[in-house]
Amino acid sequence: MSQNSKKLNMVQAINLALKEEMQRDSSVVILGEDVGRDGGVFRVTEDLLELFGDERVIDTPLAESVIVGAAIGMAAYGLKPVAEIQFMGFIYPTIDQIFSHASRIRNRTRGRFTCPMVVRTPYGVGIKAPDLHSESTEALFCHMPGVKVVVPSSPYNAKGLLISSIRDPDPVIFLESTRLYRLIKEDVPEGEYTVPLDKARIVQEGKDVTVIAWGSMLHRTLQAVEEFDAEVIDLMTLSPLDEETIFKSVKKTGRVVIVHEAPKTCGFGAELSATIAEDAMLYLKAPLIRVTGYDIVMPLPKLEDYYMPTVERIKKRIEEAMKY
Amino acid sequence: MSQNSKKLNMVQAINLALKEEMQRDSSVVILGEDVGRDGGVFRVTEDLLELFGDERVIDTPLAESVIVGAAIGMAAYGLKPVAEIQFMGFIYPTIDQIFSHASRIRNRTRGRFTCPMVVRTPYGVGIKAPDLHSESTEALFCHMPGVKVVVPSSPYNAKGLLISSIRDPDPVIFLESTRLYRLIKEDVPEGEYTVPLDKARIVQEGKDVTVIAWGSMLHRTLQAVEEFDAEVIDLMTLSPLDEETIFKSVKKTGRVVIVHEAPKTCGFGAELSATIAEDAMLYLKAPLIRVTGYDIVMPLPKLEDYYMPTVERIKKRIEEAMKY
Amino acid sequence: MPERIIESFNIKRLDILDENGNEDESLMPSLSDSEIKRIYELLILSRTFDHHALSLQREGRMGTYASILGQEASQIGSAFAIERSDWIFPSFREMGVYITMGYPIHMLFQYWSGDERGMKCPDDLNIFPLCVPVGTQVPHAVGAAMAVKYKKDKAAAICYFGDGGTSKGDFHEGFNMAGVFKLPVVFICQNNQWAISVPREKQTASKTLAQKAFAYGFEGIQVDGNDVFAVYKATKEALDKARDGNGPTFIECFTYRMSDHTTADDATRYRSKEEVEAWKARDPVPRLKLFMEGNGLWTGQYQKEVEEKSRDMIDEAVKMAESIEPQNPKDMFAYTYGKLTSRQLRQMRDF
Amino acid sequence: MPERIIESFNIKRLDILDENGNEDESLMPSLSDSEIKRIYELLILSRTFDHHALSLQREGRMGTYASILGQEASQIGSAFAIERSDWIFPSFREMGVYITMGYPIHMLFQYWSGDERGMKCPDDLNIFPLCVPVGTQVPHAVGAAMAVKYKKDKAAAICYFGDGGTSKGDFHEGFNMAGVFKLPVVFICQNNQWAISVPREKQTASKTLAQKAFAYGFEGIQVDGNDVFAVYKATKEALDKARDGNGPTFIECFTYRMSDHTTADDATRYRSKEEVEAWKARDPVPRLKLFMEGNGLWTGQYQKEVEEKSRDMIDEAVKMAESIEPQNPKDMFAYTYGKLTSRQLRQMRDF
Ligand SMILES: Cc1ncc(C[n+]2csc(CCOP(=O)(O)OP(=O)(O)O)c2C)c(N)n1
Ligand SMILES: Cc1ncc(C[n+]2csc(CCOP(=O)(O)OP(=O)(O)O)c2C)c(N)n1
Ligand SMILES: [Mg+2]
Ligand SMILES: [Mg+2]
Repeated sequence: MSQNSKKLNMVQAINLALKEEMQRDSSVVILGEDVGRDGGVFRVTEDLLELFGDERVIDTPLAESVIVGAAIGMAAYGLKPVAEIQFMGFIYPTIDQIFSHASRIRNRTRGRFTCPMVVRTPYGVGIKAPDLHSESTEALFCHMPGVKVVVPSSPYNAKGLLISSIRDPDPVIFLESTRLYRLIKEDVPEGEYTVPLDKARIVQEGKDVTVIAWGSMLHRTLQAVEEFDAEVIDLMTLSPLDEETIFKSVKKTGRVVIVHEAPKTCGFGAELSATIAEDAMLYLKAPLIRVTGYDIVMPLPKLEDYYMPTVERIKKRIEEAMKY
Repeated sequence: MSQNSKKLNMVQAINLALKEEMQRDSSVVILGEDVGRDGGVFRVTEDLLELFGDERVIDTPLAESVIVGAAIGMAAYGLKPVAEIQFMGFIYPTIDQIFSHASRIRNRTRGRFTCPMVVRTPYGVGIKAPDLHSESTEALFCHMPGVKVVVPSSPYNAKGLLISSIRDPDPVIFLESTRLYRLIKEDVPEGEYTVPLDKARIVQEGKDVTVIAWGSMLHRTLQAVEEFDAEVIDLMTLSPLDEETIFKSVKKTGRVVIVHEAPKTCGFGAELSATIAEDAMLYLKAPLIRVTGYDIVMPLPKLEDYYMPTVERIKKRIEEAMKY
Repeated sequence: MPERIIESFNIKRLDILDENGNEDESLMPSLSDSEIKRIYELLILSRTFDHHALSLQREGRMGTYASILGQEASQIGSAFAIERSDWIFPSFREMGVYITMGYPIHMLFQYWSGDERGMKCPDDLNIFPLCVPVGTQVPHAVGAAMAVKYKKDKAAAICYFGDGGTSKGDFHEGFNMAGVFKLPVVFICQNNQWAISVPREKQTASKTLAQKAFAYGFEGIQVDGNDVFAVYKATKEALDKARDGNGPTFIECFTYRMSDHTTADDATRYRSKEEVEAWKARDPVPRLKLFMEGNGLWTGQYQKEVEEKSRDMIDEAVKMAESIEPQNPKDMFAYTYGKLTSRQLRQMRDF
Repeated sequence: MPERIIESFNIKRLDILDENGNEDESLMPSLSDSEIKRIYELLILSRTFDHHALSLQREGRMGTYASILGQEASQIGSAFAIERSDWIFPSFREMGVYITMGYPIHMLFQYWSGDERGMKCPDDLNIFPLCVPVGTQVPHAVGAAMAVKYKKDKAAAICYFGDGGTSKGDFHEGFNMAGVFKLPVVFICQNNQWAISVPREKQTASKTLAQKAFAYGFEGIQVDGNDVFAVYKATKEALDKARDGNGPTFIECFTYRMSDHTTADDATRYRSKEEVEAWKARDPVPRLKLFMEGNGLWTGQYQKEVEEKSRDMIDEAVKMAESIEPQNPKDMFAYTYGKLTSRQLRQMRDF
């Protein structure tokens, strides 16, 4: 780990991770819409074109399926592509390539060809944007064996997780909360450090209730738990899941509240509840509670604040758990 | 309900539903690859081209996204398209159209445009077929508000559910188990009858344990429960979920085993467990158990029997539940 | 059996009205004086709308907005050829089309302010809502055209998208299906030279976009997209051809996006002032003005009246939009399905 | 400024060897006698493989299989031009390509019997596994070509697909990207006239498939796909062009699927005997035989030897395939990720 660190926001931290990995390893290349000259619509890839040239920072045509599909071919050939999908709402046309190929090429060829690729995409409610600019459908990708799903919650872990993702031998979906991009600054060391892809993080210890969150919801959760003796877990990597950290906490607290932005039905909270209900049921004192988006089409900005779990809603449900 | 009934397998029952609905309502049209002249690769649409002509039974180019995308346009215009995707493994390129449009057009236009469309597709392990011919990713669609997900388990309910799906004002993903297509024959009445899209079915009553399944897994489940006093629920419609029937059963038995073919993580079983663990926890005597496919890429035929929940595996897990 | 030529194509370009307001008489579409004035008034109205929308966004009274500045001739010229029984499938940058068709302007402001009620198209029009995911509206237009054909309706579908949209898989699949079934659909590409920061020549290596139609067995044509007569003529002919059962047409309107991509964009990061300046000379509005002046259809007084009327209409629409009662949060649930699910009913108790 | 032509195209067709074994000398590629014999032997070997595969399937010793009968010239002719350093992206019907490249034949049987180990490509070859979802391999080839270009390797990517594959969005997006970046990739479409039951003319309304390349700014050519010389020549030139940095080429091999779509299909449901009969006359194998005979490269004795050797090789491969130790069920887990997850480790305890 390096000596110097700077206060960076998440955009800057991710940019730094990309820059350092590209300096370290010439097989790392970036591709996507507007990632070059424009530096990305959120400026995450700013300056990288100037530093690394247009064969490594590739402005592609407007075509998501071939962005990911070409990344698969590049990865199999020996590069480490980092593809950007401009918003998570535009990742759907790539699902065929991700599910049919990226996740399977290792298995299909018994390891002869692999897919060390990262697909970065901004996710979630956050910038008062139109239709399909606020998606949070991480659960879809968690259902697909062969893919990993990573959601940083702070500039520090964003950098470390992205470096791990780039070096990972398998495809990683890397979700960046638009709400967090410029919300918080944090000390981020220069130089390489990694945050492992199979460990959740205890953000705060507590005895009465375990609250599990990731990405932008972590911050609302931290506000909501102020009046409780709550243990807060930031998953960071959703798939593969760090069950151990969860079980340990559940055994201690006996109460669980899960918070996510996606609609409730079949959100990743379902998997967490089910895992706990199957393997740690006997430690539970209270029902497993999910605080989530509603089972509706994500509304446009005028109503979006009603859609997302608010600090109030989270608090109320924690109180409910505490009644047992 | 009509007087006559015939012993039909599921292929024939679905064919009959299509035929009758097309006779009844000229706005019902079929489109897909090889649905016309060839009668569908599973012969589900056999004879319909001859009966209804090529403007209603449309052999399309090989292009899944536009099959579903065009169906959306047809539905908005006032038709009731039934699109066929040849195998569930080829539904992935349509996810963009389904998630971005079919599921949202009603909301986006406050009901001015709607999408009364059915997407039929064969799913699951069953015919010793290559890569991507055995998918069971129903959970993905259950996470998407605005879409309904239906999985028949017998010729009788296949016909009734399909008729309901065609008449439903919203998009329905209709999953047909390849394993069941010709496995069982059953009395299927001629003439119209419907099976509602919001009701699960108690296949057998029991006191000790609730076993929940759908589609092809229902049949393995029924074999597995022979030695138990088990209540077996066939969900039939996964989304929207009939929670009431489940809760009622859970309150009675206090034990739950869920069986599905898809990989465990984020399968639909997760939602069922989570729902029960949140709203019926206090009635539970045992952990919530899921018997599922493994978290791996579905293997090719030589190993596929090891992948799927077997009668033995289901039994063993029921026994486990019974220990509490 | 040597190497031989088995198929040949020519790609055509249509220009009628030049930058000085001079028209090619042999090509002029038949438009009455009052129709030409109506077109001019729609150009001004749309530009006024655009201007106000940009201001409102800057004042924080509206969300991100995609300007149509410079593309008015492509939009109004084409939309002016559409019948009310036709079905329209826009992308997200067709405010001029909505306005030409008579879509309530206050609803456009309402939509851009983040209220979905603005996209509840009036019953006597068939305009699909703004399509955010680029290119995905192409299959919808194709499907509607299939329905038109099956129902033997006298109508056509018309589909709008940008140069960037031509790169998407759905463009291809939709075009191909339109060709195979010879569907009554007209595809209009506003080639405004940019897809956010990606210039046209990096979007595709083909010399024109129009030529892409030949890959699907139907005709493509490039028109001067800043020439309202050329756009109108090409669209009118294509729609007539479609309604007559003679299949699809692809029209590439060669135009320019004078503004930033959206209010969230800064185009100076990726394109030169000189380029923008050069296109200013090709502005679609002054050339129609010059034409009209030359033909005795334009005076300074007329201009003042048109501008005033436009401003009034837009002011009125903004006022209406801003005085609409806010949505009840419960409305979020109401249009997910035809009927609320039991889960939703429980979730709604939060409100 | 009238309506004017701004771009023109000609689509070419290449034929060298006719049905009677007569060649167009001016077009003949430079191939030594022994190379021509090698090609002939690969045709026979591939046909023998195909024949055995169909029998094994019928006997229940193998799963569903997609026959290559009739398409051998397209496959062997093109593959014969490929270097071992090139990267190959097949669809699911390229057994002739695998065999030409020297892929272990027993592994092909192993794969078609439902054992994924058959797709573990040997380290000295770069053939991607069979691609089941139609058209989705096109982007992979494009990505590999981007990597080739970035690494400045002297190699090309070559991508196979069928006439049906040209309808898919991924075909379009991949072709477009190949054109934009002028990538070292050769696209080979085996237009075998059918996509299961859908005939070529219902797949797309364009007169040729070759012409689709012009939509992406590069060259397309149609060749007689039953003429091994024409296919070889076009592929060789395209690969050389690619390796020299002169961008992509699209080759439409005009051929015919003589068998059912797969062993699960019954082609008599949708196509006429007459059509199939007519194509028999165009079989790629006899015409090469006639050519060789005319040039003193073929005798009855030679034929016998080639056939025997092929049969022996295939018999041997089948024996090998069938004597391979079955996979351990635990192997299902081994290649999901580089490392087993803790969940998987627990799940593996079932075995
Ligand atoms: C599928 C998809 N990918 C990315 C975006 C983000 N985006 C919005 S507009 C745009 C560029 C569109 O360019 P073009 O089609 O030329 O239309 P224009 O903006 O010029 O009108 C992009 C990349 C999107 N909306 N949809
Ligand atoms: C995306 C997708 N849709 C459908 C299928 C089922 N299917 C397998 S082969 C085939 C036809 C392919 O036709 P073509 O591309 O001409 O290749 P050919 O079979 O003639 O070699 C179809 C529809 C598939 N494999 N992938
Ligand atoms: Mg543009
Ligand atoms: Mg074919």
